[in-house]
Amino acid sequence: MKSDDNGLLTLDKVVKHFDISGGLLDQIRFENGKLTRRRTTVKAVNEVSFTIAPGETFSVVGESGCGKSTLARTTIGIYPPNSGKILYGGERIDNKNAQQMLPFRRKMQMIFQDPYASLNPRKTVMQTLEEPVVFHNPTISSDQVKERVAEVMSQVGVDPKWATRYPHEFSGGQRQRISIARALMVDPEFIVADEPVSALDVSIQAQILNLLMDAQAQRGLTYMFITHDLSVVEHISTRVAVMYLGTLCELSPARALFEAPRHPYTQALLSAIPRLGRKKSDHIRLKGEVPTPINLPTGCVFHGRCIHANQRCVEDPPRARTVENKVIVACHGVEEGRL
Amino acid sequence: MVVFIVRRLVQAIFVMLIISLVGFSIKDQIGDPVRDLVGERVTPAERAEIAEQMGLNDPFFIQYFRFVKNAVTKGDLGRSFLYNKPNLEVILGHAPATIELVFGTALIIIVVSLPLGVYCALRPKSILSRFTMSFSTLGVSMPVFLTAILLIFLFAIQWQILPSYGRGETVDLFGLGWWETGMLTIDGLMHLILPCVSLSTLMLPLFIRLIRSEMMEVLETEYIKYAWAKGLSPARVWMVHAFKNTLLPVITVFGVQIGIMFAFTLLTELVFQWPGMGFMFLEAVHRADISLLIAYLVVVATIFTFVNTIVDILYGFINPTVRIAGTK
Amino acid sequence: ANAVTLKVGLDADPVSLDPQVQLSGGMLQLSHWVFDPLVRWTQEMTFEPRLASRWERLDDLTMRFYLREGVRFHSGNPFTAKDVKWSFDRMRKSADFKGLLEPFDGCYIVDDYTVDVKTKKPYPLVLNMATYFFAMDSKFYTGTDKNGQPKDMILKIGESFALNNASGTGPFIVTKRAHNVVLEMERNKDYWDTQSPGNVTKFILTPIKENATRVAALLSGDVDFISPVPPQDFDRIEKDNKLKLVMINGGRIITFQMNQKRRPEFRVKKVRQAIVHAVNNAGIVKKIMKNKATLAAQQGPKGYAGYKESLVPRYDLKKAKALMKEAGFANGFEITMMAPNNRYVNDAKIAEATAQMLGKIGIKVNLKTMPKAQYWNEFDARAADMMMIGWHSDTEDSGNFSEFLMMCENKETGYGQYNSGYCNPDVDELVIAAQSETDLAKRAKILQEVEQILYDDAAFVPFHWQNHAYGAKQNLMIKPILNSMNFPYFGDLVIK
Amino acid sequence: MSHLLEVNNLEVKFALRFGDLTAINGISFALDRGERMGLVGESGAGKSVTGFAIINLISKPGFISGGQVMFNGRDLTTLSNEAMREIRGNQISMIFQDPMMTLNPVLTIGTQMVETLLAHRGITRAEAEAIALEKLKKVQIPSPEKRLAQYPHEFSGGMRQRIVIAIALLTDPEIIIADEPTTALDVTIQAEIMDLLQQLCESEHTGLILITHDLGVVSQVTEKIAVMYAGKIVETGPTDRVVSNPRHPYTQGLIKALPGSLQPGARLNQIPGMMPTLTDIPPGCAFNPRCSLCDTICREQEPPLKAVGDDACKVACHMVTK
Amino acid sequence: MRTKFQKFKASYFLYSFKRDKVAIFSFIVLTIFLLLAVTAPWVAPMDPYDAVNIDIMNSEIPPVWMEEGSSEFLLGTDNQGRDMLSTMLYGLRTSIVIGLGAVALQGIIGVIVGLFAGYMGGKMDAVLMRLADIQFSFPYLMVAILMSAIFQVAFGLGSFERLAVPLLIVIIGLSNWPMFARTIRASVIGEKNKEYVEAARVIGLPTWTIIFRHILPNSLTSVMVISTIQVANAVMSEAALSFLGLGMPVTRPSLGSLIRAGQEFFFSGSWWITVFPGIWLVVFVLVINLLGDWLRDVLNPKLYKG
Ligand SMILES: Nc1ncnc2c1ncn2[C@@H]1O[C@H](COP(=O)(O)OP(=O)(O)OP(=O)(O)O)[C@@H](O)[C@H]1O
Ligand SMILES: Nc1ncnc2c1ncn2[C@@H]1O[C@H](COP(=O)(O)OP(=O)(O)OP(=O)(O)O)[C@@H](O)[C@H]1O
Ligand SMILES: [Mg+2]
Ligand SMILES: [Mg+2]
Repeated sequence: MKSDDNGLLTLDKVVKHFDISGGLLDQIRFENGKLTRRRTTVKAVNEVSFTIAPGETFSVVGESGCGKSTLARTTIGIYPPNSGKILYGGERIDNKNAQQMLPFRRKMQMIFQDPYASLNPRKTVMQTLEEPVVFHNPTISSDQVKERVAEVMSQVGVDPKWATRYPHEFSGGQRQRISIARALMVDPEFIVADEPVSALDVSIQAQILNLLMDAQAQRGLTYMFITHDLSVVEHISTRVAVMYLGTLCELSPARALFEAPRHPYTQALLSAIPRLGRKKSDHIRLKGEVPTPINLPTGCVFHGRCIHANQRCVEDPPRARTVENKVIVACHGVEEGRL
Repeated sequence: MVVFIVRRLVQAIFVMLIISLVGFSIKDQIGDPVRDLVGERVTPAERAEIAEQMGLNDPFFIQYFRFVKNAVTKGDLGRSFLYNKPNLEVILGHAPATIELVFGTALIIIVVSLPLGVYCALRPKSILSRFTMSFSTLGVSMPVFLTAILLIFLFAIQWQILPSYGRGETVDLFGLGWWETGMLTIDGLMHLILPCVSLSTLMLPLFIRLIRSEMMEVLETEYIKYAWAKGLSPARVWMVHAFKNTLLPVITVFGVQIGIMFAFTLLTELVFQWPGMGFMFLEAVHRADISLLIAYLVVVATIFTFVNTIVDILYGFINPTVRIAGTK
Repeated sequence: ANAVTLKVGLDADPVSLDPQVQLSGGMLQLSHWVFDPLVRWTQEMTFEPRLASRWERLDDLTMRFYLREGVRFHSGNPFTAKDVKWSFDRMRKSADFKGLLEPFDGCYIVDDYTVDVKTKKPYPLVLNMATYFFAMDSKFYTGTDKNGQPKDMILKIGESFALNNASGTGPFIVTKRAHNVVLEMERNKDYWDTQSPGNVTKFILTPIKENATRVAALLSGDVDFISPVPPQDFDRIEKDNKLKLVMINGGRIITFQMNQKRRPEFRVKKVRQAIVHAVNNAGIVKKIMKNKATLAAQQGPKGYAGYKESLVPRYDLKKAKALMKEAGFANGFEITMMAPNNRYVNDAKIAEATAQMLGKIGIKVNLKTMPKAQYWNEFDARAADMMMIGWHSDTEDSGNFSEFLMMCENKETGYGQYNSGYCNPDVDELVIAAQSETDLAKRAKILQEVEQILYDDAAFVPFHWQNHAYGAKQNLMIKPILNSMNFPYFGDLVIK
Repeated sequence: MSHLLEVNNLEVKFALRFGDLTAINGISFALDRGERMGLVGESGAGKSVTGFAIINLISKPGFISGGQVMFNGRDLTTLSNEAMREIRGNQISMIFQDPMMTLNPVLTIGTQMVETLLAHRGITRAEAEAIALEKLKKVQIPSPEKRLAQYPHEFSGGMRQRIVIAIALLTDPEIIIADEPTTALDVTIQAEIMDLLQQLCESEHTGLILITHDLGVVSQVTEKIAVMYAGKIVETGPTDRVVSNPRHPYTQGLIKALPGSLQPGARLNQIPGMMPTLTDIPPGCAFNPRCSLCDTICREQEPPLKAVGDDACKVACHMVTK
Repeated sequence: MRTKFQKFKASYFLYSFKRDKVAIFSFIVLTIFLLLAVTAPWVAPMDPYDAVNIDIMNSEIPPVWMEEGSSEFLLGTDNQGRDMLSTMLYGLRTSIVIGLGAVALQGIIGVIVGLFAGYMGGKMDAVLMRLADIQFSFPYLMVAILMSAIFQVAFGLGSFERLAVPLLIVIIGLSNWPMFARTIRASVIGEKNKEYVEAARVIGLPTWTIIFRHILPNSLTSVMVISTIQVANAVMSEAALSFLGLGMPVTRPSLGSLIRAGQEFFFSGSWWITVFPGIWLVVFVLVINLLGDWLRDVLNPKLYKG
């Protein structure tokens, strides 16, 4: 993976676990007549590696709770990874302190899912938008700031006259535009968008997606796009990573993935997309229930629900391999040629 | 469950150590217990001797260590200067009075606040609800001691229908020998009325409000709407679906409020000359009975841990989603 | 006889059942109910024979007491001279009584019903002291208790036999005691004093600390008798036709002392005089004490040897201001003042009023009141410039006041133990002279001279002598059983 | 005129601080026995309110201000509360959006199932439990016997939604109203639940009103569809027809806005602007400010919902002619 | 534009305010109370703290409408001869100062502790909250009694009268802070996971800025609501402490110590010494509570639990 030197952003075996066991006293359990100390960790992201090339739209899909948001937050540096490396432009950023991170903060930005929670309700649009600029350019004059705010606002399609309004005066779609404007304020290169359209209606969703695509075209942005909506993924991505229980199952160029999904989970996922006019219930039925990321299954994390699973899948975790032109799959079945 | 209780115990011990340490560190500030033991004629030299005998002159840490050692090894919390008995015995002797007071008050609170609170939530616009709510605001705004004085004035002095002070006739409960109860005699019960009522005036409004607002909130939830959509009768929706969920926060608050109630028994006990622990505490402060004070603080900490544990267990009973072993 | 129950509400209950463990009003009250002294005070301040049926002075140093025969203790043991001597000897071991018994040489058994009490020097107050000689049941208190401690041990803290068990000859037998909660007693059926009209068969004492609650208890009929009655409630009780209020003059003087060591200003006599002139103690008696206290200008009340008729209160604000000016403090100064808030009747209120009165002559007072448990510590430390102290002479004699309050403080002799800051060698000399003066007239003269000096010197700020106030239901014949020592003799109480 | 359910000119208002707000503005549709109908539209269009209005259970400041809901020949809007209780959960069941919120957290699912039966059938507890078990099996809950004694939090979201469906089926209702039953669930689970619902309705011959904003879901499950916009139905007809040949500009916009229908990477067809808040709906056609075909008549006159062409399709648009 | 928003906000506030007669009434009464407290030295007939004005001979004069009343003393005098009306005005002033001061202190401690516990989480949170629990599970009155016993001795006598007000503020403030800490913590935990906070972190803003500029303003609503309730509580606490003899010195009475002092005279017929300050206090606390209720409804109906 390291070889991909022209990558903008590289994740190398990134692991993120959350310790939710609380204080020492909460960890103590009484088992078999013995007091034992047990830590409970949520294994949200497990050894995920990939490289995002400049200018691409890299999507991450997967079911709820599979670690998409955690991956996004780890990438952008909100959570420090437990292990693994994150490189931006060839420079390692996961071990930098807040001060050293500052230059990267200007290059990497994030857009969030919930248009209602992602803006500070007590700040006007102006205050929200000028904060990143002023913070990163302390010397800038206030006129320049205003100018820049107005410029970005009109770019995202919000009337600059509304700068003095508070978020609650805007609709969800407008708020999402303002969120995007905030991310664009520092003129970043790379934007992580965590389900930016999931909370919006179809008609608004189209507006926002268009806006994101326009911005990309104008500024040459690179996106890491998180979503569970596969039709959106299909529409905007260049490459897609499919996650299941914190593990990467498949990483392929979008077209390849939608045309010929390789991993059994990807296949199931794609077959379940409700599409206009598709009448019959011809989707692949998965068995069993989704396991919790607290007690990860042994072997392949998907084996419990996979109809193709065999003994090897139960015991041995599959490794991600490139199977053909840029298609990376982590599945014994694919590797063995069973599928 | 076992772990839960063990954890609580560890916490309690921790709290007690801190509290007794605090107690010891302030002991010299409260006053000189020797002064209270002797007449005014006794010379300073003799007082010094008595203090020496009592071990009051030892360094702070030696005294503290001795206290902790005795407490741990013998369950001995020292000896009260004022009552001239082991502290634990003194406290246990006063505990029934306070417990019965708190119990009586809690009973009043439960019996009155549940129906009223629920009613106010279901019929927020009715006259009775409005009246209850206004009255309850007045209740919270009235200092306990003022209520108590008024009650005494009206019921004991003007109308002379209820006794004004003390516990009245008490009998030995179950032949335990140390629990003198006033709850089994008519006279004892009569004596309970005024103190309990005055104590409850403070908490009652709070609970009526709490129950009301919780119930109203619960009534807005999806699952209540769903219950209606299932075609259940109002009685079932209100009493089974809504009420049980209302109880959860109420129980937690109840646990906290019991603690606060203890603080207010102090005032009530003072006004009604109720021979309970609060009264004893004040007496101990005024008479500089430091030993008893520290023991009292330790015991109170224990009681709180106990009450909170019970409340938590109870909470777990009603709320299936709470694993008792987990964090709150 | 019919069962007659007496319910009494007092501000505190006795700390112990051991009459010798503490010298305090409460303990002495109990002693009079459960035990009997050799002699006791009457209302007229004369001596009444109790266990001693008569007495005679044998010489300057010896007094002989003839004891009553046929008296039995509650335990059934007969009362003899041995018990008197035993009790006397035990009392000398008590920290509280030790000082009081200092002048005595010892108690000697003459025969089963006769004892001689000897003093070291000629001592004029033997009979006064005999009111403290309560007889304890020597046999009952001999041996060791279940904890292996000697039963006669006097213990201030810790379990002693005498703490919880009592056997005296008195009119009441203790049946139940829960300290600070209740003390129950029953009539001693075999009480020796068959002359006593008392008809109370059951006597229940509840301590009710809060003044208002205590009064409320009487008003609501929950108790039959209360003491003390706070002055503000006198009216109400008097007006209530089911109740009555009885006042008895008492001998406790209430004063403020001015600390000359802390405040140079107080060393100026004119300043002290100004203060005394500024304090309207008549107003305090009238308003705060509701006229139920005796206005004072000296230490000992009327009837005491040192009482001097001519010493009258001198409230005069104008003069006070003039004195301040003369002393060079026209602009006043600031002082601290402390008083207890649960020791004397209306102590805190008196202090507050005083502080305000001093304010009028430019002395700004920082007042702090506190419970007595803290107050005595502060007093020992002489922590404020003016401190309140009340004193009741336990020998019912004038000299005692000066010895404790006005003589120069001396750690060794113990004189001036409660003097916070006045010292006049002339006074010391005179008081000591009075101690060994057996010529009572001469002695009175000396003591009056002392009062005069103190008066002229404005050595302290006098207020009043506290009265004892009792409230009771109409059917309680309490008047005859009360006295200025505040020992209600409930054994003799008649309830109609 | 023997529809199972017939909604005529239904109007729902909310009494708010600043006056009444009309959430549903005269909608009409009908549902036959065993028919599955979809109600789609943007958020706030009034879909849920319509659902609740049918069982006369609109939350507080809301009330039905006009129209009828005829069910089996009775007008539900005029029924007393008691009479209505007989119908709710019995003849008409409802499935709510969020399976995490609809089950009471402090009661076992057994209790919550049995009580529904006991409220409507004069049967014993044991009989009720037997029926509950049967229905749990039907929705494919494994080992249902054990499950009855468990609390909702012990189930995953998908299972909870299945339990809610089981509860809806308990009394063999004639109509199930499902208000966004899968929005909170993952695609794989959503597909299963939808399958299940469709099968059950088919096998029991139960009517279904499926409320959703996902055209894809509707097109798979329902036979008939009604598109709502700002409290009104703007287009209705057989699902196939509406999906394949939408006539109302709004429906067209909705379908075109779906990313799946286009070449990847191409600009999506967006409907400009957003749905007006119900307090200030523009005069004339509510959609006019966003409509590319808009004409003066659209700004002045409200278009009626009228049949277009041969079939059962109805459209409310001045610009759609035959 | 900004003023427009303010107008909107004001109008919303005003709107619900105007509709609520109780709120209007309470507000007016509270304003009067506050005005009286501020202007006490000018409106009070006499200065009850100045010894020159007090004469023991004037004690216990009944209110003017009673037989023995004197026109000099409208509401009568107390047992020291102070004019009741003036004393109540000054007492109110003292009570208000203590109430506001104590709440300010509680608020500062509670908010800081709550912010840190909530934002930092983990060990810091556990330790701070355990501390709050200990304090909370301990009857505050007891804490206050112990603390005032210590303070009174520690600071010596001369300064007590001067220090009494700050002392009481500290005592009540210290014994009641967990209320704030808990509320703030709960609200911070709610806020900190909101995405706008993460957005601030992505920008790179320092923790301090995030806590104080972003989270705190959004948690202040809850603070406002409990503040009113706590002011009422603090006034009552002070009264309770005074009732136990641990409050303001007798020469500078607060409402609580006035009631306490008057209580003894209640049964003896001088009812006005306790009844007037009693009504005064109850009305004052009542209007605060009523306003608090109103504020709670307006700002957030789901606040205030335990
Ligand atoms: N701060 C946290 N502390 C503890 N556990 C967490 C935390 N954040 C996420 N998790 C857990 O990590 C797992 C992955 O969560 P994540 O939010 O990354 O999922 P997701 O794929 O974004 O899901 P969704 O589609 O619902 O947004 C979940 O089980 C979640 O409970
Ligand atoms: N309780 C209420 N109080 C006031 N207005 C309400 C209430 N409930 C609904 N409304 C109004 O009714 C309108 C329709 O709401 P409804 O819930 O039916 O929308 P919906 O189509 O179901 O949207 P969603 O897809 O978000 O569920 C909304 O615009 C809303 O403003
Ligand atoms: Mg997510
Ligand atoms: Mg809806």
